[in-house]
Amino acid sequence: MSDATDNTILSVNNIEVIYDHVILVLKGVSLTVPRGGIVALLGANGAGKTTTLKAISNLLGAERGDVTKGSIEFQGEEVQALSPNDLVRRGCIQVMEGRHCFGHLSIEENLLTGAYTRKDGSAAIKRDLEMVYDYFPRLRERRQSQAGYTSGGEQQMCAIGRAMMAGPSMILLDEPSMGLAPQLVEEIFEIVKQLNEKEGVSFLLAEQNTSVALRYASYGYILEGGRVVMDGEAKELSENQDVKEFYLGVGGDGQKSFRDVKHYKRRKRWLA
Amino acid sequence: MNFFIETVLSGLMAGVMYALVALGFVLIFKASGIFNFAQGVMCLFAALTFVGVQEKFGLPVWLALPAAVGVMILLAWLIERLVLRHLVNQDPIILFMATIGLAYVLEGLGDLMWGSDVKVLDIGLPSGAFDYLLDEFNIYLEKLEVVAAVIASVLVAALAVFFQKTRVGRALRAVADDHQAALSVGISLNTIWVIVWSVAGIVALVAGIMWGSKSGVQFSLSLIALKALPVLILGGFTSIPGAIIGGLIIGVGEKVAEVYMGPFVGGAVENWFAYMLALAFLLVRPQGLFGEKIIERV
Amino acid sequence: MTFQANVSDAMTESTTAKEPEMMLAVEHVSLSFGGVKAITDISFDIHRGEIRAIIGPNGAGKTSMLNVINGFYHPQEGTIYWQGKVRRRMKPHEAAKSGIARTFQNVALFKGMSTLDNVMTGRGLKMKSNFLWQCIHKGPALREENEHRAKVEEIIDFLEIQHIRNKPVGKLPYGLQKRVELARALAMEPDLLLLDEPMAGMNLEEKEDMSRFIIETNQRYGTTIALIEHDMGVVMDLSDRVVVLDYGKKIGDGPPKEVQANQEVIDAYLGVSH
Amino acid sequence: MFYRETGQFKTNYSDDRAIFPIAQDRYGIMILLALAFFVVPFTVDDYWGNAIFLPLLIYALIAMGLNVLVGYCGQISLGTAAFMAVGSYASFKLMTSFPGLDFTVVVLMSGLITAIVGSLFGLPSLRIKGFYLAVATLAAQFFIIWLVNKVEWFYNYSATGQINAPERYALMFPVTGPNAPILYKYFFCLTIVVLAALVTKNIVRGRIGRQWMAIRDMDIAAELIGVRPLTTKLSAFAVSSFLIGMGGALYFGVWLGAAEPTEAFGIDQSFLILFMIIVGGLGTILGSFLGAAFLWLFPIAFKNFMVDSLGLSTAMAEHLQIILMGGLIIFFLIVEPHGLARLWQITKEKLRIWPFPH
Amino acid sequence: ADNELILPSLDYRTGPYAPGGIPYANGYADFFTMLNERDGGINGVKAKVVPCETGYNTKKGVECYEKTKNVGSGALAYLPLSTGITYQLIPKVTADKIPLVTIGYGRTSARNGEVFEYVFNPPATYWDGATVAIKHVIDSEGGADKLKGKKIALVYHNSAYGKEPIRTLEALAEKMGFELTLLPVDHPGQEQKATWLQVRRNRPDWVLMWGWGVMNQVAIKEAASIRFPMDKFVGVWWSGGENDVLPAGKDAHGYKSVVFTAVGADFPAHADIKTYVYGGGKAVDAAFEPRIGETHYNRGVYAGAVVSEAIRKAMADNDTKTPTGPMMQKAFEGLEISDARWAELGLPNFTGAVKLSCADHRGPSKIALQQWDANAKKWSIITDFVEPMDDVTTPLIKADSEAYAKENNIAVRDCK
Ligand SMILES: Nc1ncnc2c1ncn2[C@@H]1O[C@H](COP(=O)(O)OP(=O)(O)OP(=O)(O)O)[C@@H](O)[C@H]1O
Ligand SMILES: Nc1ncnc2c1ncn2[C@@H]1O[C@H](COP(=O)(O)OP(=O)(O)OP(=O)(O)O)[C@@H](O)[C@H]1O
Ligand SMILES: [Mg+2]
Ligand SMILES: [Mg+2]
Repeated sequence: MSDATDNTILSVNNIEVIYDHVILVLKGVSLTVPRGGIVALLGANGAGKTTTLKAISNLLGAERGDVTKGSIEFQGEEVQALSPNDLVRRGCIQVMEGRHCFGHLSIEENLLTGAYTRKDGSAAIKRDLEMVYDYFPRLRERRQSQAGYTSGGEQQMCAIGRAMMAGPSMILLDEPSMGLAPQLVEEIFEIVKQLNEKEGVSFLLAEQNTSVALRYASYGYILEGGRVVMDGEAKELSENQDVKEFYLGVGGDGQKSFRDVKHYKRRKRWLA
Repeated sequence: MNFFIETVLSGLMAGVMYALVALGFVLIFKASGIFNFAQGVMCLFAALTFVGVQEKFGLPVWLALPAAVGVMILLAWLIERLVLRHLVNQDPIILFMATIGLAYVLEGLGDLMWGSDVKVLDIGLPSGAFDYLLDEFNIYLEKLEVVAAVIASVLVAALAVFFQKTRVGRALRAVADDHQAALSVGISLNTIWVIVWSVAGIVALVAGIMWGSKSGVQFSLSLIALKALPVLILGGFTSIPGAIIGGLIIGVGEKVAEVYMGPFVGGAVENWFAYMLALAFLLVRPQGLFGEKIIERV
Repeated sequence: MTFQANVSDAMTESTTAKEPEMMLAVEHVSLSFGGVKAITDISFDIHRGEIRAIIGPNGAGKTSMLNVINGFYHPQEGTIYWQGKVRRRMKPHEAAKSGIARTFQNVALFKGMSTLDNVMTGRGLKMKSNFLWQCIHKGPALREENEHRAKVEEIIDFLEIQHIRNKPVGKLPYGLQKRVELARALAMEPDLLLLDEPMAGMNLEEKEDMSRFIIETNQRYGTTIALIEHDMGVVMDLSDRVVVLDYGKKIGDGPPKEVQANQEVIDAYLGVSH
Repeated sequence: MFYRETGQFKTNYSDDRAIFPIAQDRYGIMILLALAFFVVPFTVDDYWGNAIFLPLLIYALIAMGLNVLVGYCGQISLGTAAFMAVGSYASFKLMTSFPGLDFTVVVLMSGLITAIVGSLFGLPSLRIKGFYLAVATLAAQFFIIWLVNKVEWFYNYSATGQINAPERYALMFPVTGPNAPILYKYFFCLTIVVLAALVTKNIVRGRIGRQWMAIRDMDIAAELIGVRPLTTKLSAFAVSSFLIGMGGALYFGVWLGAAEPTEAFGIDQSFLILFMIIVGGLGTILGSFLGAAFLWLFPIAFKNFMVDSLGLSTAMAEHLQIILMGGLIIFFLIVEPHGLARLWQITKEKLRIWPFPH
Repeated sequence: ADNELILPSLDYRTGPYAPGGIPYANGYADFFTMLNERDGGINGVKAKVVPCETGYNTKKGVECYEKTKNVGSGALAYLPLSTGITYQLIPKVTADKIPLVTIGYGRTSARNGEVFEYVFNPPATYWDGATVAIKHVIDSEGGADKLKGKKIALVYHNSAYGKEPIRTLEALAEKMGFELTLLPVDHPGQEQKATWLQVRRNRPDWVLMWGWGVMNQVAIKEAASIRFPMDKFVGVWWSGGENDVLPAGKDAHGYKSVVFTAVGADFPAHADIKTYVYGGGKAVDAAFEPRIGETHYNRGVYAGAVVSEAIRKAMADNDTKTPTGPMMQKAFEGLEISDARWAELGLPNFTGAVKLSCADHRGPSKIALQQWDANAKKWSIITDFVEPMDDVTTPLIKADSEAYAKENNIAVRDCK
């Protein structure tokens, strides 16, 4: 393994994704995640964030999507040649957008499926289960409930907890904060930070809550219309004027009240 | 009274035979959400293979059995490779349709390989009634069906434990809920499917052998699936114990109906009665007696 | 924009009136599922013409509350007053008919249909032409179809989803799906609009847009809105009054400022930073 | 390139909602109809008429009926054959009880009677869903067939329960019975099928159709926005059974001429029709036709090819045909899970942007 | 060859009834192949059996009919091998003027040639089978008067085919005072517990069976299980194939069925078939050789012989090598195969004489009983070939055919 791959855990090179053989969605996206880094993927609805993440974890096949160009390497291995479960075994797991809990399984069973690929014994799994419950006490209360009947937020916690159970080295998080109460959003990111710092887990997160995401991430990519239109250190990005306007709120400091927003055509769009 | 007991008893036994077939359906549905139309044909195919290798290659029974099991596993592997793998995450009805295609292929293949004639299947399972019961108590109970009942109970117990208690069992249920999410947590659908379809194939072989001992092995064997369907909805698509309990209820219900109601309305009521009975239960519990509740939440 | 003109006339009057008119009130409502108590003895009301926010931590019972309001769940205890009268236990479609529309937390669009058809479905209650005319698709049926199409196009314009008019909604990005959902609810011209996390999964810009749509709906057409949202900025800016739930109990009710300052609410929900 | 809609603008909603908004499609269908009405009838012989076109049309009609229920309203039914039987027996009773009745009226009334029976059996759908409902509809299948097989009144007390279609006229032209010329039979069926397709299309693109689809896609949400499950589901059952009932009347009266309940309306008929709509495309009218064509014509064509051209034995040909049929079904599903109709649509899509891939 | 005798064979070698369909279809085809190979055809014209797979399915039957009727110089006779398809084809063949020959199946009342001009059903109908079965009961019980108060059950395939004998048996029950119980079994008939429980409860003295396919095997097994005496269990000829008894093994020993052809392969014709057809590698189904002489096979041979004789007659009567459908119809109406002629055909003592006429499309009928010997795995004829009770069936045939004529506006021919 070369030096370059040694400190990048994931690199995406110029990929193009087509759905249904006709719908071109990603038009050349490249990004890298350094080992032990937290990288944010930002962008408007439909920019292709989810598609990018699915391409990485090789889940596109299930949606009749195809990576037609470019390559993705996880720890120096070509992802396309691996099956999704190989990827999980190698430590790359995705939290899918829209929760996707196993509705008929109880919360606890959901969490345990997360540990499906693990081979390090039930004691370790038990320990991690307790860890997840400690992070999300709400889940402990609901552990015997069928996931399908739990509230949206509970399901979101369950999905994140499930990924944590795999003991991964890299987590792809698709909109982790969606539907979570504000203090939980902070907590989630604290968890991300802790896992990152203590266990060295790398993160790639697609997140709409830009301000929080940029606060925790070290690097960011902005996606629009299936292309990367901007990237940079998280700090730089959050100071960028355009980013401020589009993703963080007009004034740099306090944002304007939602009541007063007027609709106007934005001055500049990267790809308009 | 004696006769009533006898009717119930043979209903129970017929129910066990239905349950054997229903079990195969339940397995696949529970583990991948697929309503496997081909289950009946798989019974036929398995039994044909079992008899076929004895007839054509002169294998003894103790070799034919593992050979048939091997063929069923191979079949499961092929099905995964050629069909299921390409249909991940599709609607249930699409997968259902694919299993219909599969049923066609197996039907043609079975006939082509082993011929359409009736084949005698005799592996020395006891047949006829228990003489003792018949002589002493005038109760008629078939030996073959008692054997079937024992086998079915063992199968059910084993499979129920497997699904509820083991890691793989949990994964199977997860797959049934959401293919993509299952993939995302590292469950290999490919392996899971091969496992499930192999197990279902083996269950089909067992069912095929039991039914084949009864009626010879030939095309009609595939139609026993129709007998299993009311059992399936009554017990619930997703419940292994449901298959057997549903089987018993349907078995007793239809026999009692045929024997006690049939003569007054011209007979042959058992088929629709079984379905009506299942329907009546469904109106009270739309997911069947033991099926997992259909989740309705917004 | 003129759709709903008739309704909004009546509405403007009522909103300008001094005394707030009660649109909906729940009193001592409790709901449990087996052992799980989702809602415990909650009372609150919604005034005509206001934007009422419901907030609370995850699993507090907010969605369940909406489900109670539009008749999907039936509370074990308590009374619901609708437009001043006690409401009987009713079927969801009857609630819809009486003027309650909603969007869903987990998008519940009709995935196999195009955006246009989804929104048109929202007009179903308003369309009357009989079956035989529908069969030949001429005369009243066609006229009606075109009239409603015109209204739906207005909504589509309003929510700026023209470009996806003919796309099947199943594969739209999440944010757009939420917008289509709003469009479908608006098409019903409801008196009371229930929104369950309409802005989840949106970035700031999109949230701004969405806020604008909500406010505009409220102001222009006088539609009463009940809103569940986890983005405090949005909630505080948009709503007239906020009710806070926690573990199925009500822990706060009042204007945003007041609620924000309530210590119990801060502890249970907002956390320190807000 | 070949299939471009550039330059075709719609200036009012009615045009936009036309069945074939694109000119090329409009011309295509006109040519097809012209062929069907003016060329085919004067070239068919008995074989093409009785073995190909009649069954094709009748199966398409029945498939369309089932498609309303399964494809548009999402209620899977396996009782199709039973409803065909209701239509057939209704037409038989009408034909024999009122010998003077025009066959067109007979067909319509058979449809109506079937619609009533169908709605009745649709009632459980209010509680039972998905595959549970599918299996539960088999209760209708077995019960109805049992009934018509058992109650002698249905088959006019004949010795074996067989029914035969006597000669009847539609607007002065004989269309049933052994002596009716294939030309009349074909015209009659074609007209009914084309009209039925038109009406069905009209229904599904209007309010009722949207409500069906809403129930299909997400019944809870549909109910919450004011769709009444009872009326919506039952109307789907009624319309579906109406079409199937008419199909049944034609199936027995015009095509087969005689029927025996357990065989002509056996459960494999129900399955066959279901396969047709799934292979053809759920929720499309076109799909009903394509599916009927595929599942009826392919086996015949293949059988004829293998027996006549390759000289295989009939048994061998049949086995191979079954295998190939199954294989093709799977193949098509893999290529396009949404059926032949969608495949056709994608082809058009590709033609439109040709020569560019996307 | 431009001049061939086109003989469609609507048979089934697949599906649930294939085990019954295969031997019959082989018998029919082999007989004509044998004529072609041994004699160079009929009067020098080769016969061409055109097989078409119906799968016992009426829709496919119609397709097969339409497909084969205009092959070459036109089909000369139809043998649909299914009661359902027969009903389907009756109006069609009449319109197309091609004889429909149903040997031991089909519509019984078609015997009335005045109504069913183009349908022939020599030498025995289901009703005849039923009466001979009852005759056997009478003989075994020791006289017709002994039947009074006896119980007879009919286990039948719940379809047009299975229902055929009911009217006759009802008439007989009334006449002879026995009690008839009807026990229908639905297709395919794999599960008959309830049926046999009822047999156990009612304890009928005799059980008759009109079964087909897997139903037969299961019934025989079940009967054995409840220890019903096998020698009081009588099936129709379609329930009397080797396939029906072999799966039941020893249990089937003593089971009986009615037949109208002899059993076994000890006939010159069969020998010729072996030499010319199987020996010459001309068989449709070469693996079938050891099974030549099975009961269903012999019925196929019988059908072949009858049709070939009609062709011969049509050729002779019209002095042509290219008979047509109407000529065939005439030939059938005058067809006569005496015992001596059967011998000439290589089938001595194979079956009774055939003699059809305008009014009588069945002709004389001779039916016997065969019994299964499970140890030797062989059927053997155990009674004389006797005549059915025409006095019972004739009025029934008249009533049924007249009703048919009325319903379908058919002008009744006058055969005098
Ligand atoms: N299965 C699919 N088939 C066809 N098109 C799809 C499919 N999935 C997504 N798309 C299209 O791809 C584009 C990108 O979608 P994607 O879900 O990746 O966006 P996103 O950035 O994640 O948006 P959001 O923030 O709303 O989640 C959208 O235009 C969408 O319509
Ligand atoms: N049908 C049901 N069956 C069982 N439990 C339920 C059901 N519906 C809701 N619950 C439980 O009731 C509680 C409240 O759920 P609800 O969906 O109302 O929460 P919420 O306030 O909307 O939360 P979130 O913000 O996470 O969406 C949850 O703990 C949930 O598990
Ligand atoms: Mg996304
Ligand atoms: Mg909620």
